[in-house]
Amino acid sequence: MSSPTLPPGLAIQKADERIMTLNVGPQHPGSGHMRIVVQIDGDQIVACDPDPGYVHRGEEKMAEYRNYTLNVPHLERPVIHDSCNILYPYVLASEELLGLEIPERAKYIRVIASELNRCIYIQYWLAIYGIFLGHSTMFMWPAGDRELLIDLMEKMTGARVTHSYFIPGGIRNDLPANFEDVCLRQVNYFEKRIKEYADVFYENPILISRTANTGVLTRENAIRLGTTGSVLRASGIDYDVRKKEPYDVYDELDFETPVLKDGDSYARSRIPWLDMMESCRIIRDALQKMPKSGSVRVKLKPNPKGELGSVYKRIESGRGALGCYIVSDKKPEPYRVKLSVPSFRNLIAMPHLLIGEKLGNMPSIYWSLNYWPVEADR
Amino acid sequence: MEQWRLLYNNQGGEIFGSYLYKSKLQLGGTNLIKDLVTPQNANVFVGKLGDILEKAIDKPLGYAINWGRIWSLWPVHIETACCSVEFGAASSPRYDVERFGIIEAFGSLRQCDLVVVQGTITRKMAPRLRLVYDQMPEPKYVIAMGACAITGGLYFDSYNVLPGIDGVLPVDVYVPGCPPRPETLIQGCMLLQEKIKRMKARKFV
Amino acid sequence: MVGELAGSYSTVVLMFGFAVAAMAPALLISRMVYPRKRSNPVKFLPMECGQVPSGEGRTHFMMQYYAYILMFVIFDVVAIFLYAWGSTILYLPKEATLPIIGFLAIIFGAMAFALQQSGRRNIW
Amino acid sequence: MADAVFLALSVITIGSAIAALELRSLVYGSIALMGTLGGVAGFFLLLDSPFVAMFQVAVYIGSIAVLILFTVMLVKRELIFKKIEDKRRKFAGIGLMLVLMVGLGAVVLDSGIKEITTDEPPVDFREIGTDFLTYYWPALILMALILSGAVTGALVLARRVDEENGQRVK
Amino acid sequence: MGTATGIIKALNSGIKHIALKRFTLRYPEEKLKFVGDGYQFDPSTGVGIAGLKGRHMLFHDHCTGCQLCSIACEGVAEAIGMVKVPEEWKQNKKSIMPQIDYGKCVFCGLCVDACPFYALYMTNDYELSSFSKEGLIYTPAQLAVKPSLDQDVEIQISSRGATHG
Amino acid sequence: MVNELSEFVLVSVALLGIGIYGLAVKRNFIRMLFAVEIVINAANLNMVAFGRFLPHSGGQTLALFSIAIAAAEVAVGLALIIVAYRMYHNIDIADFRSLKG
Amino acid sequence: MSIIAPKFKLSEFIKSILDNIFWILLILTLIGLPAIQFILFYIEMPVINGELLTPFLALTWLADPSRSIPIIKAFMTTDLFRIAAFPGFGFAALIAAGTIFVERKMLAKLQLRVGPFYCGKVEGILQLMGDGLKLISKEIIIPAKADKPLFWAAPVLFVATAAAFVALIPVAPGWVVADIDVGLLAVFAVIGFFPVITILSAWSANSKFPFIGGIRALYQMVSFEIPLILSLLGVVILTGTLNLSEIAASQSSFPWIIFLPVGAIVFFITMLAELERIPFDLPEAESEIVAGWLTEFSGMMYGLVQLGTYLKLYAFAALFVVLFLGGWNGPMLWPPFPEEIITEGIELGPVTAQFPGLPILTQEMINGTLWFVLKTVGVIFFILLPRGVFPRIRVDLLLDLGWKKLIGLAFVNIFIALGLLYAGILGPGGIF
Amino acid sequence: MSSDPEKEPIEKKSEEQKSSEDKPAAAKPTPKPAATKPAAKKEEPELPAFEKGLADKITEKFGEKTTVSYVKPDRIGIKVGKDDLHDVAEFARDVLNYDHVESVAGVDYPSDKEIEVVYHLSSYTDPTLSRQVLELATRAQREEDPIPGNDATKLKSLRDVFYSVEFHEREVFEMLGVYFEGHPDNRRLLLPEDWADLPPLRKDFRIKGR
Ligand code: SF4
Ligand code: SF4
Ligand code: SF4
Repeated sequence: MSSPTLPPGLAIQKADERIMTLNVGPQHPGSGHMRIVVQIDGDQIVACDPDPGYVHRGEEKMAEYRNYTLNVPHLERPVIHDSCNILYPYVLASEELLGLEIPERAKYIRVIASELNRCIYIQYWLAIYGIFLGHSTMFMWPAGDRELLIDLMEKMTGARVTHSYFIPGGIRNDLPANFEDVCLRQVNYFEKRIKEYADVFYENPILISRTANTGVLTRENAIRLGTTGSVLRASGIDYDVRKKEPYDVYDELDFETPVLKDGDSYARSRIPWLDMMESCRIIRDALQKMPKSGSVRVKLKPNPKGELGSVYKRIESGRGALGCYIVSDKKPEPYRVKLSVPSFRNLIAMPHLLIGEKLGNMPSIYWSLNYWPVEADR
Repeated sequence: MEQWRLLYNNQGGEIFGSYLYKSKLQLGGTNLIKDLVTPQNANVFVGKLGDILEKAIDKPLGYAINWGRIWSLWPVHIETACCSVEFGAASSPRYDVERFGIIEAFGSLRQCDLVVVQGTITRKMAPRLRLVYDQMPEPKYVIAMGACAITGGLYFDSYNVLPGIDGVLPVDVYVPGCPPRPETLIQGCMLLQEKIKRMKARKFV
Repeated sequence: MVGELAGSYSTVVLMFGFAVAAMAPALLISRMVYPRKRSNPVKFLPMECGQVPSGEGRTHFMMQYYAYILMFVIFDVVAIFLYAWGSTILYLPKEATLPIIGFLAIIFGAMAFALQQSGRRNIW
Repeated sequence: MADAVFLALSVITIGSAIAALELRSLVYGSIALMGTLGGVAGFFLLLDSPFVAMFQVAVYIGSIAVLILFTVMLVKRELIFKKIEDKRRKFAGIGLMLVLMVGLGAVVLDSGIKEITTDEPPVDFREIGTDFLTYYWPALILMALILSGAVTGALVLARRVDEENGQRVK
Repeated sequence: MGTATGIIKALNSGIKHIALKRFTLRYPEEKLKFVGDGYQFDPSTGVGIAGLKGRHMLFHDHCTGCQLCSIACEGVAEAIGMVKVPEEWKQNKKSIMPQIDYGKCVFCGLCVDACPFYALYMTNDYELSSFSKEGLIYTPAQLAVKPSLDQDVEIQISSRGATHG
Repeated sequence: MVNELSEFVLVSVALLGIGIYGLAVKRNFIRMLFAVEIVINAANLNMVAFGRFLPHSGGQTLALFSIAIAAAEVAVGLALIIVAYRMYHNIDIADFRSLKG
Repeated sequence: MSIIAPKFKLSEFIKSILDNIFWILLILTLIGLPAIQFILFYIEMPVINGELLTPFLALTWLADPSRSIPIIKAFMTTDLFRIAAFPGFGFAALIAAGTIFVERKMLAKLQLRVGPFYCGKVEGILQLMGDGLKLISKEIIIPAKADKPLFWAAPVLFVATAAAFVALIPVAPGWVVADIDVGLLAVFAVIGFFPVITILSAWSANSKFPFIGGIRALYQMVSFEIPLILSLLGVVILTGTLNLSEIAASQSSFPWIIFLPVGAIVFFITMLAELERIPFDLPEAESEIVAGWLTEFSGMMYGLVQLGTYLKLYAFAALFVVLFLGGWNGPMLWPPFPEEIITEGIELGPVTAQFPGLPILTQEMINGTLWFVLKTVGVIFFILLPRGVFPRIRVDLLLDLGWKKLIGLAFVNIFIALGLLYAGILGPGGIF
Repeated sequence: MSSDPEKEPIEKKSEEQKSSEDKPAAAKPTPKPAATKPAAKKEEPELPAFEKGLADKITEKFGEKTTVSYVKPDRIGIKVGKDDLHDVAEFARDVLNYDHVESVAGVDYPSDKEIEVVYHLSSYTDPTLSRQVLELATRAQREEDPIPGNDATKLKSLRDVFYSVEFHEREVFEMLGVYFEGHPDNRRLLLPEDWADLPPLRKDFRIKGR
């Protein structure tokens, strides 16, 4: 696992009797749906081998057997709490392949849904981060406040998390009546709530002493490893697809992308929090600028055929840049769908960050990489 | 010394037993013990006693123990796929399964009694799931949560997903949905409580 | 009489014994009540996160912090030594504090060295 | 009552002392050693010196036993049992022990301390503190020196010195 | 000193929250209110009508047995099977109607989108757990039943926190 | 029984004997440490017993010192064992002969 | 083959007896007790106070308070009562159980949710009973490679040690299980057992995670024992005694926390660490090492360890109260027992009952207990609260905290106490 | 199977045609109730200049060895031969400032007996490139009966050029059976340890019922 240019950690090749091999996962409160094989020398991790694939469900293969519309339900399953965002690049790419131009109102609604979903995702992430740090309240508060937005999404789409809302050609249904008011009310309250986390979590001295200066990912390594999203922005690189390559109507909205310099677990855990506040801003802005009425969906022919060629689209999801690469061969089904998921791209950083760290830092570093195993496995 | 050693090695029991059996306790010319303590008689006697005891002890004790089991279902912390998100939501403040005595995020599987199979079981996961189930102490219950765990759901034609977990674990309650709403999960837990109530706790006698 | 004072200590031991006597039946009843099924050898393997366990179970000693245990043995003695002084200080003249100051000074020196040594995690 | 306690304590103490030396498993040996130390603490209680007794329990069981257990677990390899003690030596040892015990016992019983009994009140534990700070204060300072020396020495001994090239020394 | 103030702040925040109202929805007693009667679809405009994607509801008098829903579902989860129904409708010559296996259904609503005859909708019913797999299969007759629900609780936001009430 | 000094001294003698036996016979360093502990405890017992029967606080004071020194000795002894273990992976006293060269 | 004992094996035989001992005992009580009474009916009864003691008379004794109360009172002064019920095990277990329940409810309230609710109809008050019944009917798994005797003994020893700790706590004037001259030292001696039991149980499980947890627990307890011991020295210096009752009594005018706040803080922090509570619950850190040294405990064993933990929690909280918050001292809240009832008796319908032995529980004792419990509950609240607002700390930070900061603060506290003493503010010449 | 590959080397002219065809197709199904944004960028038929410049740089340097498969706004597609991939990647890194790989996708073309591996390169450091994605496609020989790792389906690993491909290449190896020479860790990643079937993303691996 060691590389010539990265700090080698404690490179120990021969099996020393002080070294113990520990399986963390798949049934482990601190592993999620994966296994990490770590070797520890006392308190220090000397080798680490992530073993994902416990939720590998073959989405990419299945996508080759379904047409562009019917691919929607299963392609959103890898990250059901960020399901709008994981569908987004697929929908954008297939719209380009199918040659569709979607209505303006649908674009705004998509942006709102995607930002709401980003918050939902981050709140869940934060909740688990709390659990991983042994902070049960920090599980409960985000998990509860997240329900405010889930309630909104449910009003909007009819499902709590698996919305199947975006579809090639727009969105499935229009907003319900007086959605804007409810949305504003709950988003405002939500923003108030997340600011409460500062005292018990983000400015808690114990948390800071525990996460600051651990698992430092330098700027160079962040680039070299091709990490993305909050991991990247915590290392001081201002790269957000929403800003750099705006899709739909992001170029008309007013927001910023937070960047921190330290590159440690603390910075990585703080970026999403700041992101959520920006998301609230975007939602309010978009609600204001949205056309108040109009069509939201382009009617498709049954079994539309994509044109020959390939498309690569990317968006910024809750975890980072999410790309979708579709190859089409003029059939109703795509020839190949490849999701380039941020979790998988961030996984590569895990061995590098874990080696040489304390065992106690493992959960916090692991989860601060913004890794969602189901997505990485697809 | 020699006899004692005989008594306690493997055949010792036999000698000891037959010594009692063939003892000279005789009454009126018949071998009392031999006649009275026949296997049949013993069975009848024990059966009668058992009936009485069952009425007196089994029912109330079984009721009490079942009551305890109902209100203290501790799910094991095994996340298998995306349904775990909604499982987490079920213990969030909004749905708070702790009202029913279900504590989520419990540490070790040795103290748990409920496996909530939270979604897709892939081929790689199945043996591990089984191992986790095997290592849990009795009694243990299984809830299949989500379409994937019940039949494979969306992934009915995927190459790496099992079509439901019936082949792996004995399922008690099926909770459909993709993912099931926390309400549905809670309803499933209530069904499980119903089921436990009707189960026999254990034959004590 | 020798051994008079010991009476009041016996209650601590009795309490200990009472707790054992009260709690052991809980385990015993539990052993009688719990359901027994045909047991599976897998069940009795050490728990290792759903993985078939491998390797030794008792090799983790966190030698990085071994120094603290060594220090503990010494400073535990020192700390309780101080009680002999602390409980009598009210009945002693003020000069009697001087030896303990000297005692503490020497111990502080040792402690500083020990903390410095134990702080160097890589030599353990 | 006190006599019965005394008898029980002697049995526990001596029995676990033998067990500590003879049990095959070192961990159980350490537990038996804890029994011995606890038994001696019980004797101290019987002798009306609770301070020493509690000190004994706190120090011996609370810290020394912990350290011993830790070390025993650390070096628990089978190698420990590689060498079997030879029988002759063992019997010689037992003989030596018996001779010693009988001899000393005879001397003790013969020496007239059998008559020594007392009805005087026990010494208050506060006198120990007074002793420490008045009559025995040089011993106290010496004690501090010994303890500091011990902790320094132990730390210096037990640490694992790294070689120059960063390779670890076992 | 920063540490001390931080710790006191955290404790203070914790104590403050003890005074807030509880957010919990007491589920078996209270049930959430949803938008509308469930997800519906208007084939004429091609746009859905917002609502909860719960159990389906089949209007026997509209269903023509055209199997479009079943075909749509084949690409999703194969939850719909067409079965014979004893009743006879003039628009449904073959007398076949969808039967849905909720062990497979993922509540995506694409079958609703596919039905061109306003026959298949979704309702607000979500309490579907069952002891057996067979109990999850809903026949057309069962699907025709309109669930009776009393769902009336919504999120309320007040100065003392959000509640359900 | 408790009122007689000789009983305590006899127990102490017994412990001393066991300790000496352990020191003489056992070849395992840790066992020898146990034996030393037992011997020290025998001595402590004697001291406290005499201190009680000839009422004098010195007995207890000396016992305290003795226990403290025993702690120091154990710390150093176990550190030695660790060193030896690291070097030889073996704690047999017989093998320490090889140290002599 | 014999019919009665096919394949007789002694161990099996003993096991079967053990398995059936409950039923044997039950049958004995069901059949034996009536038999004994039957026999008693025929044998001659003793004569007491000129009356023949018939069972009927014995019953009337029970009904007559003037006769039964002295008996009860006599019983209450016995060691058995103290050990099993009031200041001892029963009382502590009650508070421990209450603590568990309150912890769950309070944590739930802090986290904006309800907590146990349906078990036992009213706010889930029977939740604990449910958990207990569940645990007792749960299988106990002994890992195959475990060291069985130690593994079985560890939970029981843990509870017993915690109980021994409880025995040292004075609850009200004169109400303490073991009134010892060197009570504080005895506390240290008892605390010293916990690391040993923990490491032994962790070792005996022969599994990776318990062992890591055990080693962590060892380091943690061992490192915090010294600040713990040192932080209490200040109180001892000022009171000149090691007896806990005397220390509590010495605070009748003001609690020591006013003069020794540093010591109190250090003691509180070390207490959290010794109790393995968040933020110091490293030995059970579930996200790192599953459940630490509890990983392999199943069923009732786990229940016992939890009971022991909460007994320990109560004992530590009570120790804090005794040492720093003035123990049972507090203004008289409880009204004195009405004099007339003692002298003139009370009319109960046609009967006039006299209570010669009254009052059993004196006013001081009830008042003291009241204050003691109130203060203890307060301290327990502050022990529970960090669980809601702090994350877990890390091993190296923890050890640094214990060895550098806390020991330093403890010495500061000692010097504060010395200063107070030598400045004459407290001590023989001062205001105390 | 369909013949995407045959037309792969699309010349600029056909690209123009294609994009001109694009518009009516896009416009037709839209019922136009919503005010569509005047998509000014997409109106002009000529190629985006910056992207073209980049593509030209590569063709200049490598000439015949590479072909530009398409140039679209923000996207460039380059096809490279198997042996030159390494050089082109190094060129892209050192000269063009692409610094990481976003995704590595394998596409199976059984009709051509080839497997295409597509690297999507992008850049964090160069602000001018922040919208750009460079698609490097290369093809490896495909075998009917694959023995992953031990047959001719091999490529040279790009791990020493772009470190970020490490796990992506592992995935492609197990999903399509393309062995990457020079990759230190060609181990199984996602599939079960006992997977003995064809690599699943090959087209001749049929999933059940289809
Ligand atoms: S049922 Fe749906 S949500 Fe649950 S695991 Fe399967 S796909 Fe994911
Ligand atoms: S909702 Fe989706 S999965 Fe369910 S029956 Fe309709 S199409 Fe099939
Ligand atoms: S429900 Fe609709 S789509 Fe399905 S068979 Fe009936 S009419 Fe056709």
